[in-house]
Amino acid sequence: MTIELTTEVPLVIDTLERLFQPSTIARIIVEGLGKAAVYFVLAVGLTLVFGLMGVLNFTHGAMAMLGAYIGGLVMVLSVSDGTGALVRIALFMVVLAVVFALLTGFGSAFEYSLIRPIYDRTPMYQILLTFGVALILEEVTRIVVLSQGIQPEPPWSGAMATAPAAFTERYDILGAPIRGLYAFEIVLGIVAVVGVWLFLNRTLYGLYIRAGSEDPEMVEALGIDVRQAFTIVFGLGTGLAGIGGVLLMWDPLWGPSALLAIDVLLYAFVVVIIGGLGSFKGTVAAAILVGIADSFTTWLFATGIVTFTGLPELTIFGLLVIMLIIRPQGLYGVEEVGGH
Amino acid sequence: MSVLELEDVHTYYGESHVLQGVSLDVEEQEIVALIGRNGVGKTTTLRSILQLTPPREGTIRYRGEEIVGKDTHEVSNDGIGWVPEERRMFGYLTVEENIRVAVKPDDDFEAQREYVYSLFPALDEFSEKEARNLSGGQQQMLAIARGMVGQNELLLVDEPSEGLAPMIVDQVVDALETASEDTTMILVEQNFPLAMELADRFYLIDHGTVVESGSTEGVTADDERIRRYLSA
Amino acid sequence: MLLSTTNLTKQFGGITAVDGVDFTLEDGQLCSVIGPNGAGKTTFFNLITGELEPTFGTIEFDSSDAGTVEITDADPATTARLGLHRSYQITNIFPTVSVLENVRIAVQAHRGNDSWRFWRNVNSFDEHFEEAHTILERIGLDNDANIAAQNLSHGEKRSLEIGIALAGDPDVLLLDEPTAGVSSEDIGRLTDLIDDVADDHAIMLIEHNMDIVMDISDRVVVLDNGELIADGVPSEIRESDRVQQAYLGGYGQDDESDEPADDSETGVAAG
Amino acid sequence: MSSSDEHWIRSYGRDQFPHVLVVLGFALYPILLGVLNRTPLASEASAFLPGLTFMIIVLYMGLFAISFDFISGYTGYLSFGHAAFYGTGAYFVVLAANGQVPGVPEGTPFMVTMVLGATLAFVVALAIGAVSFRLTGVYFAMLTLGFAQVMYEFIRHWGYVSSNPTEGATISSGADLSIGVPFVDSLNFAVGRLSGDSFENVLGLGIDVSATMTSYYALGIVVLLSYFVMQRIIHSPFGKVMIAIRENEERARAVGYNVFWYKMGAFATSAFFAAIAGALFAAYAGGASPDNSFYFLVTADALIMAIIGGIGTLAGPLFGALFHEWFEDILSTESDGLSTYLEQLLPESVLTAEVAGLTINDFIGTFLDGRAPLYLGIIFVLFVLFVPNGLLGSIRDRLGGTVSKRFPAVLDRYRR
Amino acid sequence: VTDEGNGTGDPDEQTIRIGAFQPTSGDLEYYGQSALQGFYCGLAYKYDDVEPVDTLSAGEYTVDPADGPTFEIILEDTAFDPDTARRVAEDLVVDEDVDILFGGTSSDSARRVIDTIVPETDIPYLCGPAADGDITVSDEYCHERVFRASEHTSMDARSGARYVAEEMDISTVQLFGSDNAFGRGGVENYTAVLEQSDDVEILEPRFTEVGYSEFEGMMDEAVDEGADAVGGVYTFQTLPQFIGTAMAYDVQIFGGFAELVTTQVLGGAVVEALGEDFTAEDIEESGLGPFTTRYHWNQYDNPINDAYIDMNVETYEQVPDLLSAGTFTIASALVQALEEAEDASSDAIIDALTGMTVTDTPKGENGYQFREENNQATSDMTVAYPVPTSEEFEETWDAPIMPGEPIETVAADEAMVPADELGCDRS
Ligand SMILES: Nc1ncnc2c1ncn2[C@@H]1O[C@H](COP(=O)(O)OP(=O)(O)OP(=O)(O)O)[C@@H](O)[C@H]1O
Ligand SMILES: Nc1ncnc2c1ncn2[C@@H]1O[C@H](COP(=O)(O)OP(=O)(O)OP(=O)(O)O)[C@@H](O)[C@H]1O
Ligand SMILES: CC(C)C[C@H](N)C(=O)O
Ligand SMILES: [Mg+2]
Ligand SMILES: [Mg+2]
Repeated sequence: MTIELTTEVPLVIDTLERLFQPSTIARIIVEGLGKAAVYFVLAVGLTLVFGLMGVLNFTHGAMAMLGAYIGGLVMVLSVSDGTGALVRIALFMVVLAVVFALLTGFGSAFEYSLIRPIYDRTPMYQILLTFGVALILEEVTRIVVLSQGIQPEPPWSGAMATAPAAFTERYDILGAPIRGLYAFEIVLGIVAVVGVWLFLNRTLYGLYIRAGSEDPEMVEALGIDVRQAFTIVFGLGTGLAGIGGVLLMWDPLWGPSALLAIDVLLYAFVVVIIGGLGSFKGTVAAAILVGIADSFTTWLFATGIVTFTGLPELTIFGLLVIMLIIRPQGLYGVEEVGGH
Repeated sequence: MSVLELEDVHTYYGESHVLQGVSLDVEEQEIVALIGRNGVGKTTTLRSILQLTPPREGTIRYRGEEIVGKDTHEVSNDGIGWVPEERRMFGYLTVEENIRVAVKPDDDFEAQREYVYSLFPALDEFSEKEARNLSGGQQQMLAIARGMVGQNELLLVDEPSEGLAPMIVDQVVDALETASEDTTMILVEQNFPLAMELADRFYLIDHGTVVESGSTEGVTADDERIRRYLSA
Repeated sequence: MLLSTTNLTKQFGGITAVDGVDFTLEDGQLCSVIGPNGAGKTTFFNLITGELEPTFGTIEFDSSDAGTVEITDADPATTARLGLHRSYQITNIFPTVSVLENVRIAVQAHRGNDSWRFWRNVNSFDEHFEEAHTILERIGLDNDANIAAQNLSHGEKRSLEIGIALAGDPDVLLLDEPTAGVSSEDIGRLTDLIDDVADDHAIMLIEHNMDIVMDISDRVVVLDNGELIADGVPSEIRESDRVQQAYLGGYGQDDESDEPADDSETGVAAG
Repeated sequence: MSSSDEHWIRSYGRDQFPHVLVVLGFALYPILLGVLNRTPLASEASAFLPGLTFMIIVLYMGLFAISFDFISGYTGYLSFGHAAFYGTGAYFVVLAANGQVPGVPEGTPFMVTMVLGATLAFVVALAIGAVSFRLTGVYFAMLTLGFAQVMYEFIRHWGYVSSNPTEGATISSGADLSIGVPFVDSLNFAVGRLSGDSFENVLGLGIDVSATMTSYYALGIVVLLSYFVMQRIIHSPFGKVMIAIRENEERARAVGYNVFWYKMGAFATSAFFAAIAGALFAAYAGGASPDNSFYFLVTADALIMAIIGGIGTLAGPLFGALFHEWFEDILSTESDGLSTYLEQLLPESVLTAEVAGLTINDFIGTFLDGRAPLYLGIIFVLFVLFVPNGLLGSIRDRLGGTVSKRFPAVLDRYRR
Repeated sequence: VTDEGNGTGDPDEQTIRIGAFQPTSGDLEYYGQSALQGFYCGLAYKYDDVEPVDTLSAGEYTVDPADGPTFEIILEDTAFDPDTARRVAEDLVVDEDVDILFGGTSSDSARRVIDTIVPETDIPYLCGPAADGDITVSDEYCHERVFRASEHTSMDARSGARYVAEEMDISTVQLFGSDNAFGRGGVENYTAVLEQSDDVEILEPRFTEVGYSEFEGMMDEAVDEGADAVGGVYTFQTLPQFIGTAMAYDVQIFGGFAELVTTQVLGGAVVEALGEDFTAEDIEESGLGPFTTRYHWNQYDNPINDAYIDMNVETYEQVPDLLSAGTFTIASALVQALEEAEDASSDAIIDALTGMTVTDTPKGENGYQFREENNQATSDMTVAYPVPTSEEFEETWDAPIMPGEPIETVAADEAMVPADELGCDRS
């Protein structure tokens, strides 16, 4: 195994020294929060659909992928060299809206036409159905993208190029050079948190869905159109996935790519599970946890203290395993939901 | 004009033909009891009215309007409420949330909640508790409460006294009687004397059809018509 | 002594569901446990069978094949194998397998290591099937042996509940409101069944149907707010004022005069 | 008592009858192919029937899918990390064949190393299960997935397996792995299309058995045996407890089953056979790589096969595998397929005819070649929607239904 | 192998069955296609009376020149997947019993085939365009029946490193590579050469997963340590992220110039950094390049190459690409071998190929020469800066950038791994 983690005492001390410099801390925290924001936006849609409805939605990643590509397309078509930063950001907002609308619609249609007929079956089948649809979405995307002479595998740099320079530049925070994009992501992340919180707490949908996932028949009998509620929430979940995708479009760590279909899915799952099924609080906390852990290991790797190349993957799944072992129901999950 | 009319209703579970032509009608303000042995189709009758298991044949008219083929939530919003057998709590929701789901969005939640707690003080005590952690009887109370806060004009009550201590049963009886002043009711009750005490009329169901019906005046279990079907 | 608890206590967060209960069950007794809703009856059962762990207190059990053992922290599987079997207040069966299999699997559980004989076909264990059928006859579900348990009506499920508990060949049988939702006429049959079982088993019975309680119990204990407030033969309990205002609320006093308690009344204040 | 003995023996016989048919079908298939190839239908055959090489994949992937179904379909605990056991088996035999496993001398018969590898997987499963069975539903699935992915990362970077671990390890040439009775050369048959044994004019019947056929039959035997062992267990009292756990774990506990150990037993057993499948694959393919053994998409394949075949029916996944590979074959150009067939069949004029700026050729190139995943996705969705109990499941339902029918409701635990 | 007629006699009546396996489907089909373009053109060039096969999808194709043997080419699709590659190669040998194997685009596939198939047969394997150095450098893989004309990563590295070390004034180099044989091998070679020049310091090389995207931290580290030049041994899956990040730093970026697809992506990264209408100067200032190229159409000026370019544009509507020269050459070498050999048996072909100097190649007459030791063909390499694609080639080279005029030609013997460093020696 190629973990060349030297354990000579001096090096360890040296490591700690480097870690506790303000610049390092600042970098890890700010970048961590930036990533956390992305993870949250990617995961929150899944929390609605999976956590509340109990539908493990395998198309989540594929939807984010669509969001990224659609967003990229609009940007590429509308942005030229001359376009100023503000215009680009404005356009970005428009794209957010457009993609959100598009995918919410698409998601609702998908739920209405394919998932609704099988709610009476075990959740197993919803998992499988979405899994199949995810396969289809990814393949079709690959075909289309390729037919446009764009490689589906490395991120689509054309789209990433439309980011305003201000975002790709790096600013000095406590001596740590930090990419401008992170600030933007953090802002959007906060907006997302607030938005979803309002939806869950100012409307009764959250409640209806939770009740519905336990006993839809009973909810219906109480005069609530639970099917419609599910359709709406599933649509929103998909729309949020789309927004996540758009967010990734400018992020040099991601970018529009067919790989999102799987990567986003795995990350979102892990965040939701670590947070605890159906817990909004949990998702926020988990996103931050994963984000910080990510930026920390990235730092470890960058400095060459750890040169094990599998680190990123290992980080997230290691985290998942450890979490589930020490706290089976996740950060904010209901005891019994997790285990006995 | 009668509130509800069932005409020759046939209902199936998959292939098993459970309701084999049930006909009955319910008048404004009255309490009608459905009695019969286990497994004869009482609950199924209620489920058929709610369109939870829509009849394959026959018509069900609510205030003159055909409701077969409607969605359950539409039927419910027409003003038909349900207190199911076996409680059907939302186990992972708190007592209060359970009530919240039952109260119509446009209704005054606070008021309704207070009404419930005045009916069953035990629930007030546990309002923040997840329903699955309530005792069986407490769950039964919650189930009945849910049925009462829905602004219903017709309430379908399935075995309300099940699992309740004698004193609580009295409370429930009072509650139902108060409710019945402005609500019509269909009552499924195994406790025969209780059923007779509460209801104005009864329908006796056997093998998915109505075999006897009439006023509950002075009817006892050893009444010949009844005994024939009830006693083993 | 067959089963005994000392200072048995269970707290859930704030409330104390079971509060320092000292209780002893003797061989062959049929002991009813009554009390208001939320008094702690089901919790008491859950503590005995190990579904819940007591906050304080100990439980001892004199098993027919293992002798006297402390089962305070034993898990449900263990208590079951020792001979403590229960039925549930809220129907709890194997929904999609046949009624027969529901009972057979419970029979198999107390047949030593049969369950680990993975190299033998189940069908070669005839005695399992015979015992299962006997029980189905006893609970009157023999005709439904092959339909999926979930398709039984509520009342039929209640009978199956008892069947599964019986199949474990219990030393002590704990029944949690077995008659809930059973039509009055079938209650007669069910009561006979319990009575009959009581001949060769010790039984603890949670029941809100006072006629049954007063009719078949050798002994009645009353729980209120988790405390054991009364313990005695039915007649004593019926008279006890404390029990009256805690629970019965007039049962057995005035209506005594009305009509003699006959079949027609079986089921007063029951559910 | 004899009467009912006969009864269950007869019923057992009835159980076996379909098996006999299936086994015959598999056994005769290569011969059928051989015959067809001498008829005018040859090109159709090679285009639309699964070739022998694909049938071999059906065998080991089928076994893997069966082992997956054994735990997931019967106890209701979805083992999303099942690939870990498949990989363990595969890597173990490869490393053993290269003499890289301490204590296992080079040249140890494959039959032995296979069982050793499976035993290792058994132990690993016990370790993983000990932690994971504290959880249920989705949490269990995710935890097992987590473990598998961690192992995957580990194996991808473990320099010991080969100079280039991301690419996996191959069996050094010369070490041909053979299936049969250990230490009895006459009863051992080397597998692999090139390194395998071939026999000309068998028993003077003029039948030639190619190395491919040898591999096919050799693997087939192992798969068959494994299947019967698992089938035996399912029909045993132990199997009934597995189903009881799936149905209502709480009540199973309450009637006296220490469910934890039953779950552990079932999990470890399924891991054992998953490893056997992995070992067969590695032996036949002459090596293994992280991506074709430990990766979670390998589990996904097993899942797809199980669903298509009918989860909760032990044999179903094998048919699922058959269906799956059949598709792969038709849609891939490997040893001819649909597109090759079309290109040969359709006249040049048609192929180059423009339809909306796209020639049929382009179309084939874009939408057929190597697009199996797309169509599998579609088929899969159709199955979930319209054949929820899978091929075998639906058939059994017609025949009055068995476990497959009862699988639904079970996974309700996945809701909370 | 030698089915009837092939044994001896006049080559003209013989049939040579060539089992080709290349990715002709999926995302990376372009690689297989450009490899095949080279091979088909190579065959066609050797005979005046045949055209290059123009369909590049799996199937059976026959090339039957009047004055040469009949070539039956059975082409199988690998979808760029090692397992599939192994399987189809096996099919070709077992079911189609071909006389020659040709293919292997991903180095993983090639190595898988060398590991599992080659030892079990005795037919020659014409490997290419798989570019991993080890295939012919390390004794793990090199084999007397495996021949490769295609240039490989060690050659990129050596010629690139040599230029960097000698021609550019840099003091400290940070090398990056993907964590697989391809990356590690390449980095080793850079290091080997750079170490020889004593005024260049080499930092501990860093390896990453394929597709890794977070190079910022590592670049910061490198710059802190004083790096003023970075080299990355990556395929197109990682290169854009790497270059994209590196260009933001004030360092010299060197490496190998890639084929069209990667260049498109790389071009994307350049556009991202420099904007739509950038100039050659912009690129040079941004520190991008110079890169070494194994072959690009505009790097060589000779009749064969000209004819080749015309033929390629004629048939496939694009200029020949990086990977095509090697496969052109291997085809040309095969024909040459068949002409020289007295029969078409494997052994004869192998004998003829061993140590052969290939006459007709895109790099000019006798441009490639097989080394006895490892059956790797040596050839010149060039070094060039990327420049915006000129109008002339807009139609036939569909990427924003292309290699400019070669600023240096590295002679074959300079570019190759020295004999004494070879892992294997078959001579
Ligand atoms: N989901 C179901 N699927 C198939 N059969 C069912 C189902 N539910 C009930 N049945 C059958 O339908 C018949 C009537 O059931 P129903 O629940 O209406 O009886 P009931 O009169 O309410 O009895 P109880 O007093 O025990 O509740 C019973 O024989 C039962 O077995
Ligand atoms: N798991 C739990 N968590 C929290 N509180 C609980 C839990 N189980 C029971 N309780 C509380 O403990 C008290 C006793 O409950 P228990 O179920 O024992 O009552 P009971 O005597 O069975 O009543 P009933 O006759 O209505 O079934 C109740 O107030 C109940 O709310
Ligand atoms: C509390 C709810 C979120 C539980 C829900 N059944 C779930 O999917 O997990
Ligand atoms: Mg009922
Ligand atoms: Mg109780």
